[in-house]
Amino acid sequence: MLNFVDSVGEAVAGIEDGSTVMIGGFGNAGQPFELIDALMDCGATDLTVVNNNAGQGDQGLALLIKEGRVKKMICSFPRQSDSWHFDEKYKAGEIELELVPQGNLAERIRAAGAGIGGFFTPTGYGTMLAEGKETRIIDGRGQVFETPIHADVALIKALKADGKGNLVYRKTARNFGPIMAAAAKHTVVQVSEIVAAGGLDPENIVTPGIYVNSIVKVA
Amino acid sequence: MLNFVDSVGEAVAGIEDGSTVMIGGFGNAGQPFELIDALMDCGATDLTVVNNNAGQGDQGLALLIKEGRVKKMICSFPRQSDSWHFDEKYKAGEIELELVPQGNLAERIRAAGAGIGGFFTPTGYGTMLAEGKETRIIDGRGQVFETPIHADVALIKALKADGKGNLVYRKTARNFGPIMAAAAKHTVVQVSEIVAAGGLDPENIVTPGIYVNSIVKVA
Amino acid sequence: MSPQTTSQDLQTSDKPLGRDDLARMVAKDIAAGSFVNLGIGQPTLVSNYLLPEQNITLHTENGMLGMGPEAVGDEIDGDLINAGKIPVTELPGASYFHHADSFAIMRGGHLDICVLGAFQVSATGDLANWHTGAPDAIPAVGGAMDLATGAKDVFVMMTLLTRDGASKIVEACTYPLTGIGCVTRVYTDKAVFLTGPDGVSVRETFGCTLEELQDLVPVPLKAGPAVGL
Amino acid sequence: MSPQTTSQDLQTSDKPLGRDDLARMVAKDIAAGSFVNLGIGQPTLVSNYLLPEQNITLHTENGMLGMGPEAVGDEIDGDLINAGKIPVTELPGASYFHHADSFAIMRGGHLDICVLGAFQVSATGDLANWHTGAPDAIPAVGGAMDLATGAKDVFVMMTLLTRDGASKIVEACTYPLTGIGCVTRVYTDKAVFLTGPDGVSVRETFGCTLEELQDLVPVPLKAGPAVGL
Repeated sequence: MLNFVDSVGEAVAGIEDGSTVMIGGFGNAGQPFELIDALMDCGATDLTVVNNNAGQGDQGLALLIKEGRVKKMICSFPRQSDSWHFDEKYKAGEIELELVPQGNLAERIRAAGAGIGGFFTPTGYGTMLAEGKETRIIDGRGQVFETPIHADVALIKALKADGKGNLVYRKTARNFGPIMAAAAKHTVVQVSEIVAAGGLDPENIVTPGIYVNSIVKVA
Repeated sequence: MLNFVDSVGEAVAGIEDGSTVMIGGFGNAGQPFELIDALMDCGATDLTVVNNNAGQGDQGLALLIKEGRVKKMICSFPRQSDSWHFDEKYKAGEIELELVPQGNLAERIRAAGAGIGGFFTPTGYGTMLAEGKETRIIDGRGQVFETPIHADVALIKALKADGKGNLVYRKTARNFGPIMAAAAKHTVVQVSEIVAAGGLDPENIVTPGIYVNSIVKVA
Repeated sequence: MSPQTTSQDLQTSDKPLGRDDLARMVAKDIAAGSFVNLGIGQPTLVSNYLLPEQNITLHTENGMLGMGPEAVGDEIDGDLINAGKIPVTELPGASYFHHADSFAIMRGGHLDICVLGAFQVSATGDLANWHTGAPDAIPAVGGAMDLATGAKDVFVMMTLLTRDGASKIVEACTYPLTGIGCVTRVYTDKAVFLTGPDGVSVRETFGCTLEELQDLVPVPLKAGPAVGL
Repeated sequence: MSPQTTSQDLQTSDKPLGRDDLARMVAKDIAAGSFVNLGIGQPTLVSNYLLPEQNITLHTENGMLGMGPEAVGDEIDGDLINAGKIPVTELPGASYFHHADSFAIMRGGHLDICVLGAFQVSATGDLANWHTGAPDAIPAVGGAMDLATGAKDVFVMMTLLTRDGASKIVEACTYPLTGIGCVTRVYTDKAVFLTGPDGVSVRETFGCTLEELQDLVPVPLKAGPAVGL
């Protein structure tokens, strides 16, 4: 059921301790900073967070990690020049890391949304990121069995929503938004603009409203 | 390598006997009639054709089947009120049929384009369409292992192409075009209009030009 | 039968329901805001009885959400058809997508309800609706297995009895299966049944008592929860 | 060494190549009309030497084809970045897509070439470029494994020797692998190597003869096909 809510606080209310939370964005592009700030304020802790990175600088996901609210990161690229909060927690053994090749991360999130029970991919075959995983040779290529990544909640950022919850994005800020929206039980979206149903061209919808639960406009 | 060609004949030249050919369309919507007519004229035979249906009436794919050029159909819904050419060939034992649930057909085509070696899906589990296939229980649900469907050639219909081969479609005629374009080694597209690179909004491209090899404008 | 429900309480109509009355009942039972796929044939009738205030979004598996009524006259557009290949219309807030994305909606469990026709439904909700199994039949499955397996709730609409008077609710399907344990409700001319792992219960009957219904159906029937569920 | 090629023939420069000269060479070797992904670091330099008439389309794995040069001044837009999170520009005919679609392009074998940096490349084309394996290192892989496994051709750009003078072309990688048997060419300051199941051949050398090169590299080197391949 779709709800338009008035504040980011209302949008993230109900996220429980121990939840798996997907957070959109690649670096800062598409990162829903306001929703993350609201998640910080709402107090939920012991979170498993799925994001390509593990936070940059002193804002957004990085702060959530700094404050010890993240039990585990599932990501492809935690180490960056400004990922100091993650680095510190990781070196102190205070955060768990599941490192996933970026394409496997994307495909596993997509699989969750699409009802796929698991898939074989050549990516990672023969590497330490496939250790302990089932493998088989298909058409002469070694392949690794990867499983879907589901989430309780997705927090994403889009450009516009219409009255039916359909979304469009902006440039490379699109990144993980569409697949996370489909993979989470409950999807919360921050947008810059809300238009009436019919205000977006049906040919250009990127995320159909069926994947969206809460929408909040952020100035 | 992308080519803009002047005729549908040129567009399908080089399709060899014994090829696997994906043909876009769901019923008549999105069916590339002119390319199919050209395929008829070019003489290629012994084809395996992938399409949701097995031809309607006395045109397009139905005629290709009537003329005995199709050795095997891979489809989800061959039986229709006006699929008389397929019906006759099938009852005479003159055409092979691989019947695939429609979602498995779409996902297997998508898997080919996305480099997935195979996947598990609940669709078809416990039914005769899963007989002989590998199964496993994942998260308490029976699932069937399905493999990608690759093709030598895809023949599809889009609304417009730009100078880089990017495509947009029209309404439900979009159907199988985008996934077939990605699954075939060589993708041939008929369009109603060709515009310069930059003439389509980058946010609204449905099929990026990387998946397209030959484009022909059909009046 | 639960203590608070009598067979008489279950009878909500003094005669069997016609197809339109049944479609109206299904439409009324769909929760506001639901995303729904209506199968080809009898289930399509349901769309005639959905009310604007229900804010139901219809999905068609050939690549659209926000499908409107059948197109008439100048509205007819060969590029805008439903899964039955009938020209339809587009409502404000519609969206188009390709086939893999469309079936991801179905297979990923995002549709609240699909309504399908059936040859047979078993006591535990197995569905048979795609193939008679006759040796000379040309099989065709379309999206039936994806819908049966993927939707959160699978409603079936059918007559209770075949033309030969055999019950279509059966102990175990004799026709080839579409999906296992997937059907949650069966709307028929004579009763509404709830199916699941614990067997079949009857929500309400039309023109017959539970006892009379039991005489027609070869699986044990329980009186179901109070009408309205 | 094949009869028609002498060690001297292979030497196409009398001194080692700098990073820009190497980038220019890689750019020249990319066939017209190719779709290419340039990895972070040294490979990014290649974009400076691609000619408009080559009609190369650059892919960035965060969701774009048709990426233009780095953005400057007013062009800078936080929503338009490359895989290295650097603001970039958009060329006419660009397209945007989500991450799963972007990686489907890579993983489905649709990119003609990706150019990557490396710690080590083995004689048979195994690649190690994502992790030093040091116990205190924070591992980060990004799209390296997808690119290594998915692109039709994987070119590596690197210095031949480590700061300690060890060859980065090795019999078997000691660093954790990125992909197996995936590298087809290695561009270094001292030579261009072709790698594959049959071992390593040398296309050309810079500032050294094949014999001098062999002294530096602990795997058997063959004179490769004539320059230009």
